[in-house]
Amino acid sequence: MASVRSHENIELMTYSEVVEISGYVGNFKVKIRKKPRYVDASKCTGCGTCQDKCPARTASEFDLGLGQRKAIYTPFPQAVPNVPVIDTETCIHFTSGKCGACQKLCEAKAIDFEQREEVAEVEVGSIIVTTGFDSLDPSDMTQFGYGRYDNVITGIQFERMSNASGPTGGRIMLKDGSIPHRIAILHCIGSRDVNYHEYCSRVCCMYSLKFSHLLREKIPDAEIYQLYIDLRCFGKGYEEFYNRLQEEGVNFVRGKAGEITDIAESPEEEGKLIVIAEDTLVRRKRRTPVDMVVLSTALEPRADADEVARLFSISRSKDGFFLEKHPKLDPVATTTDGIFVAGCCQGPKDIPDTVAQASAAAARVIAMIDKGVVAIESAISVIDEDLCCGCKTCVSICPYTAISFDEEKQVSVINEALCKGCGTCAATCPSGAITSRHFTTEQIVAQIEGAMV
Amino acid sequence: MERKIGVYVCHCGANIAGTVDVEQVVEFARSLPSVVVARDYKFMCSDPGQELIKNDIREYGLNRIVVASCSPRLHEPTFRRVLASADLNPYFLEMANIREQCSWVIEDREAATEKAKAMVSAAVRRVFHHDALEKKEAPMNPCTLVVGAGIAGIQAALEIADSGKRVYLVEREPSIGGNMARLDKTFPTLDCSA
Amino acid sequence: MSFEPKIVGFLCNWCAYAGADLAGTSRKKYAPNVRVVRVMCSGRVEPGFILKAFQQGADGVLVCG
Amino acid sequence: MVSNLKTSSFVDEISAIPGGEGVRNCIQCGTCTASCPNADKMDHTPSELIAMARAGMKNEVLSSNAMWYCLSCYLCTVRCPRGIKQTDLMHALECLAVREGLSHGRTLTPAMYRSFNDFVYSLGSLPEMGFMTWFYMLTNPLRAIRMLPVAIRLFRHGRLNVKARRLTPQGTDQLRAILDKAESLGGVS
Amino acid sequence: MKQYAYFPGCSASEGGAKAYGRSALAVSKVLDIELVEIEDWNCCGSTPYSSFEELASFCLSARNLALAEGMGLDIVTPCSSCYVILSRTNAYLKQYPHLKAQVAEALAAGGLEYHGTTKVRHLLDVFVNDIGYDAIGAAVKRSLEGLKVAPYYGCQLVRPRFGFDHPENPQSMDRLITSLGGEPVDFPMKARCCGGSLIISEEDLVLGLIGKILNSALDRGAECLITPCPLCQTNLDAYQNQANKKLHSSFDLPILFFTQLMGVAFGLSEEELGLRSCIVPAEKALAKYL
Repeated sequence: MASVRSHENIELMTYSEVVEISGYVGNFKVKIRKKPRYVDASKCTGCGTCQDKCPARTASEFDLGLGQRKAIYTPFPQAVPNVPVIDTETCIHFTSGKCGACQKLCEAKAIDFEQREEVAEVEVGSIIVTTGFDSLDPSDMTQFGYGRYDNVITGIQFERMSNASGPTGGRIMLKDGSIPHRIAILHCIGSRDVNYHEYCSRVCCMYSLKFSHLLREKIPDAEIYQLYIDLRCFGKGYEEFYNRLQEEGVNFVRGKAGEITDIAESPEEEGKLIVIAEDTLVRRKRRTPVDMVVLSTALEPRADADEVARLFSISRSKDGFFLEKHPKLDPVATTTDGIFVAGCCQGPKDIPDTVAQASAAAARVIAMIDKGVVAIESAISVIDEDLCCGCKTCVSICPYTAISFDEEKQVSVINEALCKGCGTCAATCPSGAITSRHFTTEQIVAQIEGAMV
Repeated sequence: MERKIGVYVCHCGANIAGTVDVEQVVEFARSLPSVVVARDYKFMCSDPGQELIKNDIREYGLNRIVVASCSPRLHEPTFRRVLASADLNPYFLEMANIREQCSWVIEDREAATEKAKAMVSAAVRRVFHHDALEKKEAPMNPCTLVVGAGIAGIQAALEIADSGKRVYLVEREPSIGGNMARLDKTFPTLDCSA
Repeated sequence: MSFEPKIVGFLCNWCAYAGADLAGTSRKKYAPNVRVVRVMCSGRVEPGFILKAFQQGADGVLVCG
Repeated sequence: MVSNLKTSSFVDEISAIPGGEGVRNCIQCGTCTASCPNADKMDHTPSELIAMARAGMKNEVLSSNAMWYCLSCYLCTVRCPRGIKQTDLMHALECLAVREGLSHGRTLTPAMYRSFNDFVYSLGSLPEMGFMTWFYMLTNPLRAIRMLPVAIRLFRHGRLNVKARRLTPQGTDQLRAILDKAESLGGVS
Repeated sequence: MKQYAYFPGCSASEGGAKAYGRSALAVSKVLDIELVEIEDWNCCGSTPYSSFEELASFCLSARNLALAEGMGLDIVTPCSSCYVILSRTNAYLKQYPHLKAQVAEALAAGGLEYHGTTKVRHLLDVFVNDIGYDAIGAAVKRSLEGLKVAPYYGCQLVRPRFGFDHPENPQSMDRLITSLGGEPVDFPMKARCCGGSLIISEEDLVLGLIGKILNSALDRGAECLITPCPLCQTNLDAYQNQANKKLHSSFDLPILFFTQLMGVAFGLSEEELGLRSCIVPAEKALAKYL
């Protein structure tokens, strides 16, 4: 991560969003909205005093509510860039006009409450979209009690807990601060499930196994249960990892949990969470009392995937992820020339696959840059100046603003680089002056005739 | 100029031939006006398939080509290159999509074959009117935009930047790292994720 | 024999046509009655095309985009 | 133990009944069993029943008591990750068991259902009192004694009607005609 | 005034849940709903018929659906079992063409035809969605302030997904209780099975399930429980004493139909609501509001 910040060829724009794209392959114009951090990045030294002294706290999004952050914050200690932002909804200065502690205490004078949003414009030849995934929120699956039982957590929350720089300093603990001794990890929560996502999220088996291993390391006497449907350990070194865990004494139960309850039916179950599942290999319904349950939740498309897809003119597959041009032959390109996808925005995948796909996208881009030119569509519209009556209908109707009006000649003119050949102008032109090349009226009429034999 | 049309019907293994009576379609194509030659082949997009078309263009002096196979969204560029390599304008091609929109969506063999015939007939009529179009080029801007700075974005940005090209890396959150930054050790090597 | 309508469909290359391809790759089944004409945008469809389709004996015309 | 398993025909038979088609889609995750309030009482768990059906074990499946313990609470159905209508599948197995004469499980439920149906067929409506009396007569009149306190309480609170609701003669004829026709058409398939 | 084709079902018409039917009609009247009883309706067949003769069971429902279609009204039933059976028939007739053909043939033998236009609604659905919580709140004459009510949904109102509410964590009766001024008790067994008709054939088994539900509601401090299902009411009410005997418990929780509770809040009389039909007496819990 640090190498990104220091790289001379990378201009990093964090806390920023693409808002508009125009142009075409080889020549895109992109507008990027830079949200105000209220901290001048050129002055900030990253000393952290502001964060220490800020009196306003809220739940940390980055830690999925497990920890807290200040109103002026960096999401995590190793953040790049190491420049905090102010959350105006929590900040006392922004909500009531008082406080301003950070401004008073900042020696570098970097706090700037007056900072405004900026829009930058850049020109690029190609675009790689790597907007990632969301982790499914299991609140709707009330049978698992997420949100109702304190010690039912999601996989990504477990990651934060387990992370040495996370909210618990790497300690696995229950809500009351005590150490869990029996833990169940439930696979396929929201994956392989027609009620949520039909697809397999591909990473859950392995991260669930990893959790078992980390638990063993941190709580040596922990009793761990993995409730799975199928273990899909397909990657290089993955099956071996599974075998290792079997030796470490993890309990594997082949069955998906049906529900979690806190209603005890025996003294052993008092005060525990009871996971109810069928052990399908022995054909018994089984109640397993545990202290903590980890839900291995599905990876799903970002909540705003639809807007992003529209912004970049890319399609989405049935599962909602961005659609590659061809699943086997062109897995990084999209149907829009010059726009590529990589990582989990295209579908759930693990780190090795993500890195591979990102490298592939980079290679495609570098090859295009090397070639130096891009072929542009020849099948575009042309205007017969002699027939054009200058009504300007086409100018207003063109969705790509590729048509302008030549006031001198009193005729419409098409910018060949901008025209995408949609043919809307040709269909609309009242004087029949526009021809849509390769989709001429003659050709389409002939096709209709041929089709109706 | 007299139109000499060649029609090439692909089996796509059993993908098309399993549902569409390919030979019947070829027979039908031969009966269409201006069609000089019509053939079928196992995989039209394969090297021998492409050779077949090239040879016919030379031998019969074909000047319009219809390929009845998969979606033009998939292989139109492939077959356009075939025409170009046989010195024919690549726009003298029309494809009939008898796989995605015919053999894969219809179960009844007779109905599928009838639809394939109609699609070939439409393509033949259409290609008759095709004009030569010239290829155009535009300059390629050497800068790249990468949207999202998780593992994928960081990896792609670094590789492009390492090759000496400029990259704009845009991230919505205050820090780069994405979901990856949340993770502890990652399998199977259990090394740190940052 | 029951009535089998002939339908001409004008499909936009970027959405509806791609959708029809997707139906194929997903092996969905539908009636064989539609004849597809690919256009680069449903905006390309002139009223004349629709009339032409009816003139050629179509029972229905579908414009999708 | 090695058995000679013929799979396809029994699966086809189940699949032909509305709701039964799900038998092919099961991934044996056991969610149905885990969700079933009565799974403990069944000689085979709901998911095992599907596995057995797919293995062609027709006799074993249809003589199981499992489906007769189904409460039609539909928890399995809404939770099934494969969208199998497990409750309806249980009904389908019950119907097949009845058709094959294998429904004499170790539970009284088939007999109870039968007396219910007899009343509905003849009256078009269900007189609860008559139905329960008839059921105990058919099975074990002694059990009725145990039920007496409940019956007395219901009666005291005006909840046991001696007189049954009846359809009009035309309505009864119409309903009979429909049900007779349905019977002559056989099961759904 | 909103009109619906009313399908009371056997229990709520003249059976053991007569009080349900009476209170449903009384409360509907207050809310300006006209329930027009379908003439000559027949039993939906419930689970027993679906378990014996699937085709005949679909025909039983289809006759009722056809009769309602003839009235040009959507069917409303207060019974969860009727609701699920009728809904299932409607859904399956659309989904399975061969079933539709067979059912049509059978209906034709009785001179009937069903085109599939009748919608099936549960009375609770009509109250909360067509009338709305605000209008219900406005009709309250005696607020149920301070009354802790356990909303027990049972199964077939919310499952499978024909329902209008979450299949495992429904909220509509909770909100209904709130709009009557009462306090809904959130208890985990609110949508779990009471054992249904198996109370007759597998009594011991079902008493266990009843016990779990009553326990859960009482644990959360419920003073009474409401239900939208005649069978649930009978099991929890009439068999509460049996459950006490078997489980050595001392449950004493009044079990009401949700319409009865609404009626109390609307100021209707005990007589109109048939409160005396409750076997576990409800008068004590409701004394403040009667």
